[in-house]
Amino acid sequence: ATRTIVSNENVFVSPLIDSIARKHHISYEEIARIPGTGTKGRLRKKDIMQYIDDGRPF
Amino acid sequence: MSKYDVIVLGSGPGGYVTAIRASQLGLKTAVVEKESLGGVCLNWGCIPTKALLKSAQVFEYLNHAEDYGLKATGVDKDFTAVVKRSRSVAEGMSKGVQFLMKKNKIDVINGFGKIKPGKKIDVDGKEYSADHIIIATGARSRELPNLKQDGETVIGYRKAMTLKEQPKSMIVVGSGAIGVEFASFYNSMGTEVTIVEYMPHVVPVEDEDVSKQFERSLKKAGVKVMTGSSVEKVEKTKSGVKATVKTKKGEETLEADIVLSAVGIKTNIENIGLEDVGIVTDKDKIIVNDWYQTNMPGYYAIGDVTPGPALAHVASAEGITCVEKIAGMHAEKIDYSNIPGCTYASPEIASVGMTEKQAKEAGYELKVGKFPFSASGKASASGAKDGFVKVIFDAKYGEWLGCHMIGAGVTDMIAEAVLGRKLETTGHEVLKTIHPHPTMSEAVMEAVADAYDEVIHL
Amino acid sequence: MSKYDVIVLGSGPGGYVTAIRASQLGLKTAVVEKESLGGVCLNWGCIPTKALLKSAQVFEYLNHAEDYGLKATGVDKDFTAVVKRSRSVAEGMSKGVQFLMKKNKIDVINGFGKIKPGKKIDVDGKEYSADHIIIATGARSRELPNLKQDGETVIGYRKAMTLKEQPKSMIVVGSGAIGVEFASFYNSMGTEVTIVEYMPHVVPVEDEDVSKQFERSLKKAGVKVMTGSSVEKVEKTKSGVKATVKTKKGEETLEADIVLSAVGIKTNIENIGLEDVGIVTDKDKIIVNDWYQTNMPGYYAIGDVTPGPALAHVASAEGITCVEKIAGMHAEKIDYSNIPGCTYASPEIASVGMTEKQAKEAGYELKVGKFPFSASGKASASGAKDGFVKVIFDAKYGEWLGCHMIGAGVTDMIAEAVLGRKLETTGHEVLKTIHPHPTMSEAVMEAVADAYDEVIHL
Ligand SMILES: Cc1cc2nc3c(=O)[nH]c(=O)nc-3n(C[C@H](O)[C@H](O)[C@H](O)COP(=O)(O)OP(=O)(O)OC[C@H]3O[C@@H](n4cnc5c(N)ncnc54)[C@H](O)[C@@H]3O)c2cc1C
Ligand SMILES: Cc1cc2nc3c(=O)[nH]c(=O)nc-3n(C[C@H](O)[C@H](O)[C@H](O)COP(=O)(O)OP(=O)(O)OC[C@H]3O[C@@H](n4cnc5c(N)ncnc54)[C@H](O)[C@@H]3O)c2cc1C
Repeated sequence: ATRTIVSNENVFVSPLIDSIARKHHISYEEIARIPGTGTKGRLRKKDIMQYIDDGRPF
Repeated sequence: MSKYDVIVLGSGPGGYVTAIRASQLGLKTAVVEKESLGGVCLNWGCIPTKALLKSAQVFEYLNHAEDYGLKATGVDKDFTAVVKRSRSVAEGMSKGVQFLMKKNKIDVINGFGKIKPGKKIDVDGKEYSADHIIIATGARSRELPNLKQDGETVIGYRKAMTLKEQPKSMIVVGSGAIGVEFASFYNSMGTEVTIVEYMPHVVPVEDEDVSKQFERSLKKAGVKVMTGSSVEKVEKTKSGVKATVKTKKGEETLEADIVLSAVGIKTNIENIGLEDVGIVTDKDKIIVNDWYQTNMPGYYAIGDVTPGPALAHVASAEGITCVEKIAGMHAEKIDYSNIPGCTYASPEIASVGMTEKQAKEAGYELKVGKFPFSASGKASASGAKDGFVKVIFDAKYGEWLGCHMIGAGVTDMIAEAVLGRKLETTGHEVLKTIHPHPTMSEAVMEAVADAYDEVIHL
Repeated sequence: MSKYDVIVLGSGPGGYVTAIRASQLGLKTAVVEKESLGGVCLNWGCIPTKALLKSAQVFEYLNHAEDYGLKATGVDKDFTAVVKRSRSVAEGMSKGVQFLMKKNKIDVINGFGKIKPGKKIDVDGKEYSADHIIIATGARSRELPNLKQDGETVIGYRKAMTLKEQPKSMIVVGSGAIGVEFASFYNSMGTEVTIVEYMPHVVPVEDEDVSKQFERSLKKAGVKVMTGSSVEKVEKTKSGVKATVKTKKGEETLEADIVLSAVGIKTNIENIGLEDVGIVTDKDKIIVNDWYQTNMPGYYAIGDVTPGPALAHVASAEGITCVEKIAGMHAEKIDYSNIPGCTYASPEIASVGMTEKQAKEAGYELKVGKFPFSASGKASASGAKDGFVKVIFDAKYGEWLGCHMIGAGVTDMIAEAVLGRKLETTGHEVLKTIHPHPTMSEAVMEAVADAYDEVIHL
């Protein structure tokens, strides 16, 4: 599936995502750009891992 | 011909919950059931077994009254009364579902339902139609060819919870949740119980530490455990049965009054019209997508009849998800990696997520913590020091990969781990969540602390 | 003169836990204690009372054996043995702390400690110094002027858990956790118990629904409850006491064997050198900041001796936070709005966050949900249908403002709510967290569903 670049307005940073982001030096601004697949578009672990695996495209 | 928005075939915890949620969402709903409302769970599964196990627990207390500074002389069980209590609890629950059906204005159609093309259901000759047909016909006890259930010497779970007389000795084949719950119950009641398990450990889906601890507890309680073994043959004798068991060391013969076969389930997919409609099944299960749609539009399936863990809470959650999607809600897919499993034997077992072995095999580097109840103040005060909480974290990001508990009351404690994992916690938050003292639940916090070398009471 | 990094004054759940954490963090640590290790909690509080209450619970089972299909004749309690068991559990725990002190290489200094200027402590004439002195001297039973404890007819909690003979009748003054736990214990043992509570409801800190349900349960169990009442005067009689109680309707006289005063605590701040050092106290408490520093650098205070809820888990958490900060860790401030409180009476009570009244007063618009255990399958199977789970959400943002539980085993269930709130969940996640069936914990999910009009089993 193609991933559209949208700003994730409902950015919910779970402790786990926070931990992953820190390890990879991903800023909150960058986090906010990752599309979330959780409830109401919230970011889940798999979303940020996918984003990292994709080479942080945006 | 009556027309519904939704017809649910089967009224187990899958079916009746689905029907209630559908009705809440404004859908005109009917449920078809050939037996008592509530399915296996309420009538022959979750509920009546827990009632039996409660009697067993109380019986243990009676037998150990002195440990608590108390006295009781003529302690005995009335097996018939224990069974009767269990049946009356089950009946009460089934009546409760009846009430819920009425309250939610759901039509209950009694009889054997068979789905037909064109989104119709035939119930004993009468036809009903719906926009959405949800199959929730569940499952029954699986029969092995060399362990045919005759209802007398080789029995399944239904018979095992309604025996007229308590057997003096029993062979339980299979040590999954159902097998060990019955083994635990009958052992507490004074039956001589032998468990025969094919796998190298009892409760083989659990973390190995849990399996080992559980086996120790079973043996301490007097249950004979044969792992890596299988029943080859069962013969009737004058007084009961003779079972030929293949063990690692060769063949062994066991004699007992009765054999309980608890080797898994077989889905109810026969004669319900799947072939007529053209619904695809595989390995005894109806194949569905994330929203429980079968390959045929308008036909859905949930619960034991589909792949995934055969558990009541899964059946209910699947049904809710299925109708929320049908109703056009922003439904949420079920995360099958976060389903708790519980065994209500003595001691209880509860777990969620990966076992240590699974996590290692998945390539994670781990932080593992364990806190035994022997170090818990509440457990000491309660005289329930057996067991532990084990937690497994990914060392890299701190993800809570798995939580495994064995001990008194743990089936009510696992929810914390399930919610924590749902909210993508790391160990840190659990550790800094102030757990009340003195409780068994402190063991969760301490186990996490142990994983991070911060444990206090070890 | 021995020099330490940290000296902790008092070895309760505040002090000894602080010492262990300090030692883990590489600090050379000593703890000063004038009595048994473990403080009130292990010796005279949390643990021995829970042991007594466990005996009471088992006694209830013995008395209701028939409800479970069981038989027991000659059911009786051996009051002395019940007390003895409680004492031996407490002693075991205290020994456990001794072991932990050794294991963590913490010096235990026996004696009465008095802090001195220059970060010194005098213990019965010997002086010790440290870079950091942490005061954790705890509290004792509070005495009211008209309810002087003579240890015979008017007693405090220590005496109440070590009585040589079981009183036939008892007046319990105060219905906080301690009061009702003793009331529940003695009532189960067969003592005629009357509770006198000044506030309009028993367990007055709890949500009103919980208080009312608890009062109903107490009365059903045979406890006499006088709310809105206060003991004016207690006179010795030949056989016991005569208490004059002021009620809403006027004065009443009660006769009983004994009076238990459970009207709160008084901190141990006398004669420990606070004035010499110049440490500020207010309303009987040592004043500290978020990191438990007193006004004097190098002097800290934690636990019952400081403001905030007088609970063991709070004392421990404060101590850990205090030394983590001292050790230069990135410590986390305690969120006092997320502290669970538990009462281990029959039925149990557990709660966290705001009551409905508090939430309304704080100006929130609410979504309130409630699920009674009478509708829970597990509760039916266990014969424990009393009680409920109540949840309170902010209607606007969905914040979980409070959770209040009453019923069997709820003290082990509240952790889910505490962790959920810590992780700032909304109701939605709790609702979509698949709780295992059949458990009491399902009631949490169902209560949340009720708040959002999605409840299934009501
Ligand atoms: C002894 C035992 C103990 C268990 N304990 C637990 C436990 O503690 N926790 C847990 O989570 N799970 C437990 N389970 C499993 C649990 O019972 C099942 O997972 C659950 O019942 C599955 O629900 P379901 O709605 O899919 O199907 P079922 O409960 O099997 O319900 C199916 C219903 O459909 C009806 N039906 C089938 N075909 C037709 C037809 N053609 N027409 C009309 N009606 C039809 C059946 O009569 C039945 O009522 C236990 C199972 C057993 C056997
Ligand atoms: C009957 C009862 C039941 C309770 N049940 C619970 C419960 O279930 N859950 C819960 O969370 N809380 C419970 N509590 C409250 C709990 O016991 C206290 O909150 C807790 O013990 C406070 O810990 P602490 O370390 O601050 O003080 P303490 O436990 O009071 O310990 C202080 C220690 O300091 C020592 N000390 C004092 N002064 C000196 C000195 N000058 N020199 C040397 N040593 C000194 C004392 O001897 C004592 O050992 C209960 C209390 C009571 C009375």
